Amino acid sequence: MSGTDNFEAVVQERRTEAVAEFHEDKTLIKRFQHALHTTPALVPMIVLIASIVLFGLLIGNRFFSAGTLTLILQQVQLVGIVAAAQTLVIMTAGIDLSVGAITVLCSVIMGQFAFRYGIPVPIAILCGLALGTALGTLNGWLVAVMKLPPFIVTLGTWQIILASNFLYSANETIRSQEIEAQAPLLQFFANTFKIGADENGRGGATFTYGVIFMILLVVVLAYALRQTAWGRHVYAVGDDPDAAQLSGVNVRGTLISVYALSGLICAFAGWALIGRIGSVSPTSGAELNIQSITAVVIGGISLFGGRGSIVGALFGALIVGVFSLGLRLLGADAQWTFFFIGVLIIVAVAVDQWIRKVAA
Amino acid sequence: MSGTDNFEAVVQERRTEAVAEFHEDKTLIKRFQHALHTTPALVPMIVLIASIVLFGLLIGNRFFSAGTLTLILQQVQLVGIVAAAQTLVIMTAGIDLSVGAITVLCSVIMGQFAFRYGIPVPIAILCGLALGTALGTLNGWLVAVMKLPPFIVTLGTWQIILASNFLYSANETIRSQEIEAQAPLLQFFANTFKIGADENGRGGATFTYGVIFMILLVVVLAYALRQTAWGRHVYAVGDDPDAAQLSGVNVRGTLISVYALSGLICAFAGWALIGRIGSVSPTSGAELNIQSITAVVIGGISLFGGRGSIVGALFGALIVGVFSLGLRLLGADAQWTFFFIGVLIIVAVAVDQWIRKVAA
Amino acid sequence: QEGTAACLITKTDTNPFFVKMKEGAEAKAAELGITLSSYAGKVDGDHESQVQAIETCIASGASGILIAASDTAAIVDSVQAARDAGLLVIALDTPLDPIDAADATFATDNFQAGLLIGQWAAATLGDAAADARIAMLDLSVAQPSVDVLRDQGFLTGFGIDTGDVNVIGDEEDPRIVGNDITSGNEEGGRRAMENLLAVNPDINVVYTINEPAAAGAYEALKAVGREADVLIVSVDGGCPGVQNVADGVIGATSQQYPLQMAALGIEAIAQYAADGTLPQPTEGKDFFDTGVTLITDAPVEGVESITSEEGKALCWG
Amino acid sequence: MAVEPLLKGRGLVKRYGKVVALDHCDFDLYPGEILAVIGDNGAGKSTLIKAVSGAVVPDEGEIFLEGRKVHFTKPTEARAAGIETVYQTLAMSPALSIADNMFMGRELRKPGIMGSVLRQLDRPRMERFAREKLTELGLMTIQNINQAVETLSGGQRQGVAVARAAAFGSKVIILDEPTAALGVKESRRVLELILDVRSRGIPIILISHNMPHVFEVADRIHVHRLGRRLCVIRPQNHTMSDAVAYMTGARVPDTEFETA
Amino acid sequence: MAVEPLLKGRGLVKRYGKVVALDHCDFDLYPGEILAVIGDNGAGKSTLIKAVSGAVVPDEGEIFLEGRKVHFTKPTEARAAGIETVYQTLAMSPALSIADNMFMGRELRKPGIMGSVLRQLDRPRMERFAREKLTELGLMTIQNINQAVETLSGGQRQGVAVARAAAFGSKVIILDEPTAALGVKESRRVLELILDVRSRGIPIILISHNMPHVFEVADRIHVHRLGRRLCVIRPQNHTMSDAVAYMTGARVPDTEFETA
Ligand SMILES: Nc1ncnc2c1ncn2[C@@H]1O[C@H](COP(=O)(O)OP(=O)(O)OP(=O)(O)O)[C@@H](O)[C@H]1O
Ligand SMILES: Nc1ncnc2c1ncn2[C@@H]1O[C@H](COP(=O)(O)OP(=O)(O)OP(=O)(O)O)[C@@H](O)[C@H]1O
Ligand SMILES: [Mg+2]
Ligand SMILES: [Mg+2]
Repeated sequence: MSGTDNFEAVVQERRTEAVAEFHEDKTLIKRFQHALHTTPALVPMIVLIASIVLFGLLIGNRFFSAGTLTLILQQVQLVGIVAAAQTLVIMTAGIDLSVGAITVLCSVIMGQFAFRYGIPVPIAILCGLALGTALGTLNGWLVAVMKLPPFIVTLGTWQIILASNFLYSANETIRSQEIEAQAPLLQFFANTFKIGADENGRGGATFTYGVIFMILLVVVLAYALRQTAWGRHVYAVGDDPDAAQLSGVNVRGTLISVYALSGLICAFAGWALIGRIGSVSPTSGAELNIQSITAVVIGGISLFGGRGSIVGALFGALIVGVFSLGLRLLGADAQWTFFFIGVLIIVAVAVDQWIRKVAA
Repeated sequence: MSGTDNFEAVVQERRTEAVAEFHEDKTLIKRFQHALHTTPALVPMIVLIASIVLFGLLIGNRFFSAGTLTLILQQVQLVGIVAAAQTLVIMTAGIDLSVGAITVLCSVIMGQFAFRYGIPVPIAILCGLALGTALGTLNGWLVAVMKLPPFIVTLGTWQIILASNFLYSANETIRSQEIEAQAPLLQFFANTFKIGADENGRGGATFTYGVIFMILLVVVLAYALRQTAWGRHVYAVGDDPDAAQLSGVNVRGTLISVYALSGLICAFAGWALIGRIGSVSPTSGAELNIQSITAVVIGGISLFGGRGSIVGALFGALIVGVFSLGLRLLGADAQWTFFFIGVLIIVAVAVDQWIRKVAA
Repeated sequence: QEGTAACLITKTDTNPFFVKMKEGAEAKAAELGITLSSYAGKVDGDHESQVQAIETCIASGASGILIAASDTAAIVDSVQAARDAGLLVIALDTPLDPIDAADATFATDNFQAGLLIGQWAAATLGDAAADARIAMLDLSVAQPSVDVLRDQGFLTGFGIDTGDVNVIGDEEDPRIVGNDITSGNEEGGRRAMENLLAVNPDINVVYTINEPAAAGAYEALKAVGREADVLIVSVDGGCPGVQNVADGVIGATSQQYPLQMAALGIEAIAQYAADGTLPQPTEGKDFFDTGVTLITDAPVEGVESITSEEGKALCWG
Repeated sequence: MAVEPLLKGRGLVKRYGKVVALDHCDFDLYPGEILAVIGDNGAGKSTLIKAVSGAVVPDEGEIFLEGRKVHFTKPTEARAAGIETVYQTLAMSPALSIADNMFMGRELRKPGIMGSVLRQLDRPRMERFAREKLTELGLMTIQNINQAVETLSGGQRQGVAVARAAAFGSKVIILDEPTAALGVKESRRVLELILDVRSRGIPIILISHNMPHVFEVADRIHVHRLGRRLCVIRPQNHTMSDAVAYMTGARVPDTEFETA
Repeated sequence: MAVEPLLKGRGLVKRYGKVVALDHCDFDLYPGEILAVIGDNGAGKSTLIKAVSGAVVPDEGEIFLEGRKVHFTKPTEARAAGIETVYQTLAMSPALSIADNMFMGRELRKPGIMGSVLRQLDRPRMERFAREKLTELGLMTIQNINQAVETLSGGQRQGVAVARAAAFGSKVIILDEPTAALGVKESRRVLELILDVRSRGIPIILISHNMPHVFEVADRIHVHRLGRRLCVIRPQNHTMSDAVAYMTGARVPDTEFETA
């Protein structure tokens, strides 16, 4: 043993190394790989474009028209809105199985408050939005304060809310014509504006307010997640809640705010649901939780939290929409649609995984 | 700085401390707490007993008879069998959403192979069992080798298998009378033996072979998980797959074996399904995945893997069975049953969490 | 009648049709002093829950069961078990397979319901029926028997060769633009209509499995401004549906009578509990037909119908 | 001692189930000093500093900062009071960037309406600041300040954590085994940084198992044993052997405190 | 050198995306020696031993055990060949017991039909063996051999991992920073254990950042820098300062190898 010399002195003087500047790789492929890595929404975007092109080639003009393409937007608006809520929750490494139930209950509340009790429509809508937020907050409280696993909490509240929905609504439908006559505000999201329609208002690109709301929502949430402290906290909580807590994030508050916001978004989805189907029906939206999770998953968002972007979820919803309509136009049976969406889920995730590995 | 003396020498001689023997706390409450901690199935068992007593008091003899209590066993046999499969998967920190679909498809295959193609019944059954194992293996391969998240994989295969089920079966039901006449082996699990029945074979405790199979399955799996190397590996993989890999577990093999076994158990559940409903119906079992997850969750098994016991899942299934039948006998609306099961899920997990905290 | 208990088991308790059926049964049971317990499957096709419900009824010592079966063939074993245990089992709405598996059947003839709207649609179009463009909005991928009967009934009534009468979607007739599924609600109705419009924008006849699906389809047509020149036909006769006939949303609908089915069923059970008499089927049919009536405000020659005004008096929720 | 302790703990108790991690522990940190805390594995050192920094709430006992009683229930509260901590587990969000992590929980917002209404983060300012601090520390050669923390080596991560504490700590900086996983070069840098910080007048609590390091930089050494303070010694008056003997229980110290 | 290396690596390469963790690295371990591996954070030490122990498969290069070429694709294969490793991350299943963890992947089965057909584990025998090994090591005071590993302190866990390797390693034992998180007492015990194992004739590879420890126990020191072997020195011939200078790049060694 050569002793106890002050070996550490050797490194003592070298304290001058500057921070090296970052220089980007300049080759195209490297840049592309880098972009894939830093922009998680890129993979689903590519898949989306590829599937549009694919169906465009297979089907031709009937698919590749402004009308059909905007129809897809209309068909995915609900899933898109709910998937945005789902993304927020999944970003915190949670999952919200109650989204569909909250959506339906809120639409029923808006309708019944206006029709059964004669409450002024704007107030009825506010009540619905408030209820959604409250239910979301309840989920958040159970997750953040009682520290129960999100899957279990929302499995429970899903059943509770859905049962309440049927018990409260007594399965009564409020008809579209009545709503149109007495409470048109409930159908607000059904309003449209058209681009390139003929003189009768037919054809061309049709955007409903619901579609515009979905896009605005995604833009606003993308901004909030990337550009505000709250967004950074959502990622941090999903990444490692203990670390986030120790490094000064109010984990409990962040979690509750995420679930509450998810509830609020679902309540808006409930409002948009009325616009979409015209009437208020307690049996709608049963599939929204699986559909929203599917969209999120195809959108490349990690179920383990902390990664992914809300735009990805929108692309995910659109991919499913393109496939569903595309397969219908090709004349496939409904069963085949389910089959292919199942395949799509697995392939999308496998491709995502593979690209990341190659690009790493 | 007091220098570079050989300070480590101070501790050099003290190498004689013996391993302290473990002495148990002897007070009753401490022992109970310890038992709660080391026997995860104890909490659901207590809940189960409490709910039986509760409904017994509310309903009286009609509930508290051998016939009714064994009826509960018959009603939960499918969920119990599938929950056993689900438990294995969840123990590895996975989840299997395709259990219900595999169950139904296997029952359809057994029936259609026997009737549509006239294959000898035992071989048709073997084909069904083989198919279940193959589908499970496919799930396992996607999870273990392709390294895709289990939730996504089984979300995909669920849709694929269910669509295949409808496509293949052409929605045809094979009627009970035909099966009884031509292929009674398909209804094997419907055979019963009775204890304490009257001379007409009515009343008393009735055990179908399906119930007995469920109990045997749980016993065998509990043995395998606790007493064999494979069982230890399942826990280790669920706990920390990287650590398990480094410490010499064949993680890939273990995962595939778990999913394959889960598929095989589901195929048996498909066989038992024929026994339970008499006929082969492609629309059965749609709720099995949510029901099995509910049972597992109420049974106190962690969704994060590595913890919990298969007996807990059986208790979980029984708790749901007791509640459903009890509420039905009390004349509650179906929606109230869903409502209370939702509450039950949350309460069960909250109680579990709380007891663990107190007992820690 | 004191102490007599009866069970009502419906496919779901979320479909208004079954909700009304339950209300009818409850009202009659209260009138006769019978204790009624109601059960339902969680979703359409939830067969397991119905089996469990039958077992519960047997265990709870009821005198009879009214059941709207999800899987008409598969339920037969459980029904037999109940009959063996001495219960009267009456199939409501949907006959069992085989039909004599139940002690009696009080049902709508769903094929007839489809047939009526098919005939009405063909007659309304007149000569144009030869090159109609038809959208078929069915229930679900599982093709339960109501789905098949109404769909094939409509096609038969319209004069289209149905191929295998037990299978939806095997028709070759070019007038059919396509089939899509609706889950029997507005959302599914709208989506299916949009899909089929994308396949062929010239659709002018729309068959729908029920009135919520019809309402959804109407929204889709309205969105492209074609609501005025398309015939929508449907089945059910619920009050919102009849109102929709009055409002011109639906051209014609076949009304059925769940309240009556339930009330008749309860009466039969009460009768059976009192003196053991079994209910008798309608003349010439193997079940008690509770009837189906076409409702339209544009009656046609050769198809008997009532107006929406008359229909409203009979509608069920 | 006439000077009041800057940070003082009295009778702190923390139980984890059956384990008593802190057993009526006292604790004093004087202004401008480097206080080392040494002790066996599991002695309760980390629990002590967690109690002081708000990461765990002690079951009993009181904490005083500058003579005023404080009661932290969250790390944010202690941070707001000027106490910065580098935890043994580092507490970073792997998927977020270095700059994000440094400003976690105290993000800077853009000036004007973008910041106050739209609450937009001032990325350039945060990045500039983070880069400055890392350069100042000279602790590492980070290529890109927007790199995710998970792409850094263990040593680089530790560097970022230390830089964060040094940048924001205004009253006390606490470091829990900051050099455990570091190489010789990297450890050295951390020690220099500690001396730097002290020269700015900010007192430091340093937990370490590395006796030569402790004896090199500490002004006083708090010896922790079995969940409580056994004694406080000054490195001038004791050898490392003494310290190790006390902390392992091989020898009992004469007095609990000693003066310089 | 006449003796053949027991374990030999030639031209090992391992890339992680853009990072080259091993860059044509050579490696030799002779029978009965303690070989220390030192190097900066991120130099590739852990990757090297993972390549040697089957935990990662190198992209290029060859490994020889006792002169025969081997190709390990899993840790189990290396273990079957007699190479036991304590990884930096310890590799234990927190929820399982100490005995379960020690025998993970090589469980003992009951004799007779219970073992061969029913495949029942021989719990008593495994527990007895585990207890013996831990006592032999004297490294800790474990209360209960069936305790879950997650209830142990960091030091105790490290002890169990080392005991496992020492108990089963028949040809080579590899330790990756076994004392990083350990207290003075606990580190000492691990060093003694290393010397014990060598006295049984089994060679050891020790990765450590603790120079005094390395110079105390190592027969030869492999200096790792930028993913490859810079040189191998003998502690008798060099000072710690030399070693640190080599490993940080402050000085370039004269020769790659030296004789004793
Ligand atoms: N969250 C926890 N839950 C249960 N026990 C804990 C927890 N945190 C610490 N302990 C226990 O409290 C005791 C003190 O732990 P602590 O981490 O404070 O020790 P330490 O002195 O920092 O040790 P080391 O030098 O290994 O970091 C240990 O026995 C430990 O197992
Ligand atoms: N699984 C991995 N994925 C990507 N990069 C990795 C992975 N494992 C190691 N690396 C990178 O490879 C390089 C060598 O890592 P390695 O862990 O071998 O270093 P080390 O010498 O053991 O360092 P330390 O002393 O900090 O343990 C580092 O730059 C590290 O970031
Ligand atoms: Mg510590
Ligand atoms: Mg390393």
